[in-house]
Amino acid sequence: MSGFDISVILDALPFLAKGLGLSLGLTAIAMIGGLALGLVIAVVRLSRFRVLALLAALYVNGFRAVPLILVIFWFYFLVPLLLGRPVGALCSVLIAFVMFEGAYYSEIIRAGLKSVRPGQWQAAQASGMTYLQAVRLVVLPQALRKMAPLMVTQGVVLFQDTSLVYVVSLHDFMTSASIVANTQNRIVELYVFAALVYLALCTAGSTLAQRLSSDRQCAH
Amino acid sequence: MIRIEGLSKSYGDVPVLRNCSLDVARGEVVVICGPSGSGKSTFVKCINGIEPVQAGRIAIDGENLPSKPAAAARVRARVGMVFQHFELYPHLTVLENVCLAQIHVLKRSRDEAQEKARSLLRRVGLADKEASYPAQLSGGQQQRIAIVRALAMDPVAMLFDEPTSALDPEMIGEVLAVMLELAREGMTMVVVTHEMGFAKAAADRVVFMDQGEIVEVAETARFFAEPASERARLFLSRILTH
Amino acid sequence: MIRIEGLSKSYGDVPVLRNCSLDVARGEVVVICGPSGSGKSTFVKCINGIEPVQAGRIAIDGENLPSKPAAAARVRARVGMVFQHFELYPHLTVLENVCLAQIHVLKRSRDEAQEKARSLLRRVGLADKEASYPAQLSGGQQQRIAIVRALAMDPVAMLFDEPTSALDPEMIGEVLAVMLELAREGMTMVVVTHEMGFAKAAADRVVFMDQGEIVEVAETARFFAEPASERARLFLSRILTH
Amino acid sequence: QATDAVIDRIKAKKSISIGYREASIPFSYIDAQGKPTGYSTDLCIKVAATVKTALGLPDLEIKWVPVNLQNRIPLVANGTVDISCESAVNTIGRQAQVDFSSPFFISSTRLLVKSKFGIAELADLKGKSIALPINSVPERLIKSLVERDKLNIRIVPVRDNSEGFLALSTDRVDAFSTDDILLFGLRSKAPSPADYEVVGQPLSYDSYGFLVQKNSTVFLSLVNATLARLARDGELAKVYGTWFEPLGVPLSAPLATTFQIIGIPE
Amino acid sequence: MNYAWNWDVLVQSPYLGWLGQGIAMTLAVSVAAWVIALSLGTLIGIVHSGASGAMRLVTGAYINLFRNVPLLLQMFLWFFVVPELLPKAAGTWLKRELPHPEVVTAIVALGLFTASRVAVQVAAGIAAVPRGQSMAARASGLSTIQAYRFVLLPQAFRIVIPPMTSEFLTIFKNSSIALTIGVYELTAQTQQIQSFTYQGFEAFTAATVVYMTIALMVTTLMTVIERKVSIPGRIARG
Ligand SMILES: Nc1ncnc2c1ncn2[C@@H]1O[C@H](COP(=O)(O)OP(=O)(O)OP(=O)(O)O)[C@@H](O)[C@H]1O
Ligand SMILES: Nc1ncnc2c1ncn2[C@@H]1O[C@H](COP(=O)(O)OP(=O)(O)OP(=O)(O)O)[C@@H](O)[C@H]1O
Ligand SMILES: [Mg+2]
Ligand SMILES: [Mg+2]
Repeated sequence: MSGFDISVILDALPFLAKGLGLSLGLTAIAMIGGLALGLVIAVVRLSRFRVLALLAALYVNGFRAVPLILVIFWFYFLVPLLLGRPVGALCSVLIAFVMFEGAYYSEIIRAGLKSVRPGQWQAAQASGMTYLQAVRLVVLPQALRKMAPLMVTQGVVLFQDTSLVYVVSLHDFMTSASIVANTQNRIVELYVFAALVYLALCTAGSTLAQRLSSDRQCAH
Repeated sequence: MIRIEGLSKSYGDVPVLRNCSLDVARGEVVVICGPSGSGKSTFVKCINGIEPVQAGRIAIDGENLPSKPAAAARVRARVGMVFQHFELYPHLTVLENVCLAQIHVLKRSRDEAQEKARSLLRRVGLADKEASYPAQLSGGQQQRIAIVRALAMDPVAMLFDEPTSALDPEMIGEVLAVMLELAREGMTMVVVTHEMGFAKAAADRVVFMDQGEIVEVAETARFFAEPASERARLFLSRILTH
Repeated sequence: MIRIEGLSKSYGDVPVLRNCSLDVARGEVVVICGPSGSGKSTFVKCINGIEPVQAGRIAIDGENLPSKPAAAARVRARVGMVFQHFELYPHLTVLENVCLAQIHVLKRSRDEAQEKARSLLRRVGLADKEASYPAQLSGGQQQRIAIVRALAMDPVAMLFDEPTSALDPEMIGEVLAVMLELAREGMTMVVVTHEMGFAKAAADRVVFMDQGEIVEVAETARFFAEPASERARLFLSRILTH
Repeated sequence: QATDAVIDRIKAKKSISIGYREASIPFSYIDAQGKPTGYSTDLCIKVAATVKTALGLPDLEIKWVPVNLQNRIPLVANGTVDISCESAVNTIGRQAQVDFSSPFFISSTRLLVKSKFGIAELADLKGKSIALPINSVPERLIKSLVERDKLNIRIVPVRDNSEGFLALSTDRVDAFSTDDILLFGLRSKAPSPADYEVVGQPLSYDSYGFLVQKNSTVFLSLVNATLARLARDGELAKVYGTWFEPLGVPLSAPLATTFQIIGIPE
Repeated sequence: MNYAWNWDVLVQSPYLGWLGQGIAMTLAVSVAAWVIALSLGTLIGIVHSGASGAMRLVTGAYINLFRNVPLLLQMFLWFFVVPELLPKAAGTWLKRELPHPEVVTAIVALGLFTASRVAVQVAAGIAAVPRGQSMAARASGLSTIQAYRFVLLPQAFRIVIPPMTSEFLTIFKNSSIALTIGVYELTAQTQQIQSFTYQGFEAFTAATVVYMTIALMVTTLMTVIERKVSIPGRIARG
């Protein structure tokens, strides 16, 4: 291992920053989309409509069974084949991430909704609220507070998972690092640097999650 | 006022209520008692349709409780309910707790709802707590707010499910006082409770339940003096001796 | 028997116990009462060293409670403790619950422990439940088992922290009956409770606590007839009127 | 004029999608500004020019699509990419899914070793180990040679070329084998190029072609016509020179012959 | 569009064999890594839940470090960087003498990574046992170790089964990342089949079916365990 060469990293910084931007952007969009989708799935799963609930459960368990890398493959290769026209890499990856994260977020949300005591549902119902009103006004606001730490944790996992978009040749942070590593033949420097960046960002995320969960404990 | 006919309900194959019937007249106060697991909570929950029933009919103020959820919600808003564990919404202030259903179910304006809330809070002596969160209040204060929250909906009747059994002994008195006042003002009330003192002071009739059945319905004085059923006698002896 | 001198404790900067002292003689029954949050639970937990204290001394049967955890465990095993929520081990059967500490702390053989357990279970009328799991029993039954579990360690004294306040009213009686019998047999007992009936029937002295202080210690009859402190009077009036 | 799917697509979108690689140096890679560049991409820009005039589309746009070893064939097959311009070796297996243009480069599989260990041929690696790019043509080739000659060489699969070089430079393996042109590139980027050598008999002759969708004969003939014209007027050799002279890899005899063959007027 | 489906490749030699080897490797790597993850993770989780001061700092640092770097990078660092940091003899042994270094590295990396996640779950499980239980244990004179062994852990174990199920599933999925250091597990074999036959979709389908089957079996197994150890009289969590 011949001498650690910092200059390679400095030279490539703008390129790496662009990759980091994509990773963070992808994480943000997948989180927002995944949350929205997850919320719908969770509400459907807990609703009285048996068939819909079963379908939602199938969806969740299906996506949770396969590696993300396979899901990305499927969406990237199969969707254009089915649609009969090409879709961009970014677009297909976004769809894959949102669908995939939706499955995970729905589980977090479902657990959060279930963790609200049945008495709260009953109190809301007793005052004449409909199912959706009870969810929106009473149960969800409480559940969200409980779920916040888990959601942030899942966000951290998601951020790490964006490194898998290398399979569709998008330049996320990890891929950018390995491109520089390959063109400059400076693999150790760049991977160690990448690990440090991930460590810093994810630790920040995890700390936030811990802060959120201890805030919650103090509140009661 | 409240008419219940042949109510039956089971969880899975376990029957919880068997053919229960009860009429409550306008302004009447009925206390329900009975051993744990006898179905008291389930019975009051069925009365305003929170729990679906398998057989039987419930009519509130002459109006049948519909089986469709949306329509049932409308009827339900007319019956106030107070729970054992208060079930205030922990993420909302006292004022918001009292206004929430007024605004979203009765479609009152925010100002109207707040005015109503403030006047009721004053009545139970908690006007200064409107900005507090439930967790900042004692159990007795929380339960009084829960009563206010139900009253704010201008209910035609009130249901209570063991409103004092989760309270510290020193706080039971303040909640019972509010309930007694309500009874005196002529509110129609159905109260599940073990507080025999309250029953004696406020109830017109006592209903004794056991194993999902209404075993006995009697005038209050009669019930305590000479309960008709053996089971009620045994229950009273256990509960009154210590 | 139990001698507590100048006990003080705080959580962070919040003082919970301030300079509390109390002597309990062998065979004496002491009831502790007081408003919620006054430090009663903390006080009894300190007595057998579950909660560390910041100042003060505790001696059990002439032996100082050591500050080292391992040594404290030995002393602790000599004082039985019964909790408000029973705290039976849910994953063990009744018999295993009663035998666990006998085997692992007192190093009794399994047979010896089981024999002891069975004879005590018989005394509280639960001999037929030894193979059941706690969740299969009623609250009253669970609390009686919790008492048996503590008694199986042959304690020199028993501490109770609101042993009946989590029970349904009909089950309170059966637990109080067991406690009364223990008192009659001469067990040294410290009982935190709101059951004034029990206090009147069994207590030699009553301790009244408020805001972390022992406000009053009095003979039982005196305490109920004419409490010395204003705070105790107010407390009694609230708790006895409904 | 007959039409095909690729032509229809180009006409409809008024753009041509060209696949490129991130780090296939010097064929197809991204420069410091993140723009695709290289020998293959230069050639494809000329193909695009031909398409522009042939179809009469003055405002034809080029859309660059990144591809990699795993996805380039499916992407061409499913139409995301109209032409993949990088360094794909023409094999019969691949021809089942895609069509290949005329060859524009020829490489052979050879070995990169540390000079001081004196390894000259594959057979010298007996009892030693070799790194091979995972799922590549060289990997298959060396594996079959090792099996055929019972060579007792341990194979260490690596994900890409720089990892192969890393394995060699940290003495995890005694040789790294892939297309010689890539080996020259790795060596030139090494901290001390003199420590490394590209050695051994060529173990294969692999011709590189552009990938296009199957049965798009009109489009394919436009591509090949472009290459033929470039070969005829000497342009092809000039483009080759700009990319390969700096690496110290002059136009080899077999490749020169190939350029002559594809340049024969029809 | 222009894709020639050919499901036969999946049953042809040698591709069927490759799939089989891939499944076997995925199972072997995952299960071996799970053994490391479960034992180390449980240990760290217990220490983390009970300890204070320096010990808690150490376990906390472990958890944070291993959870916050992508597994992909960890594999790489273990494979290429760590041997260079060791004394020369040890590094050389790792690189040249250790049989199947890539498989061993993958197992260790995956195991240590998952251990951090298991530790978090175990600590949370112990924290979820009501506080009164540890008080009751201490009140009856049980030592800290005895309280953990007889009272806290048996209950935490039951609480932790559902999250452990998903960690166990995750380890199978994460084993696919071992392909980056040259382990021919299921996903790598799938890619190899694709690069030989260009019948990628057939291979992906096969892999997806296999992963789903594994998930189904693991879930079933854990449900059976959960039912076996469920405490009579308690309503199973829905
Ligand atoms: N959601 C449920 N699923 C299954 N069984 C239930 C459910 N809720 C209540 N039960 C059962 O129905 C019976 C009646 O319960 P209910 O809560 O109405 O009794 P209760 O008289 O209110 O008792 P308590 O005094 O303890 O509140 C009990 O045996 C209980 O176990
Ligand atoms: N772990 C803790 N951390 C911080 N404060 C605590 C803790 N446990 C108890 N306290 C506080 O200490 C005070 C005394 O509590 P304690 O439980 O001893 O009261 P109590 O008299 O038993 O009340 P109750 O009748 O409600 O059981 C309360 O104000 C309580 O909020
Ligand atoms: Mg009830
Ligand atoms: Mg207490």
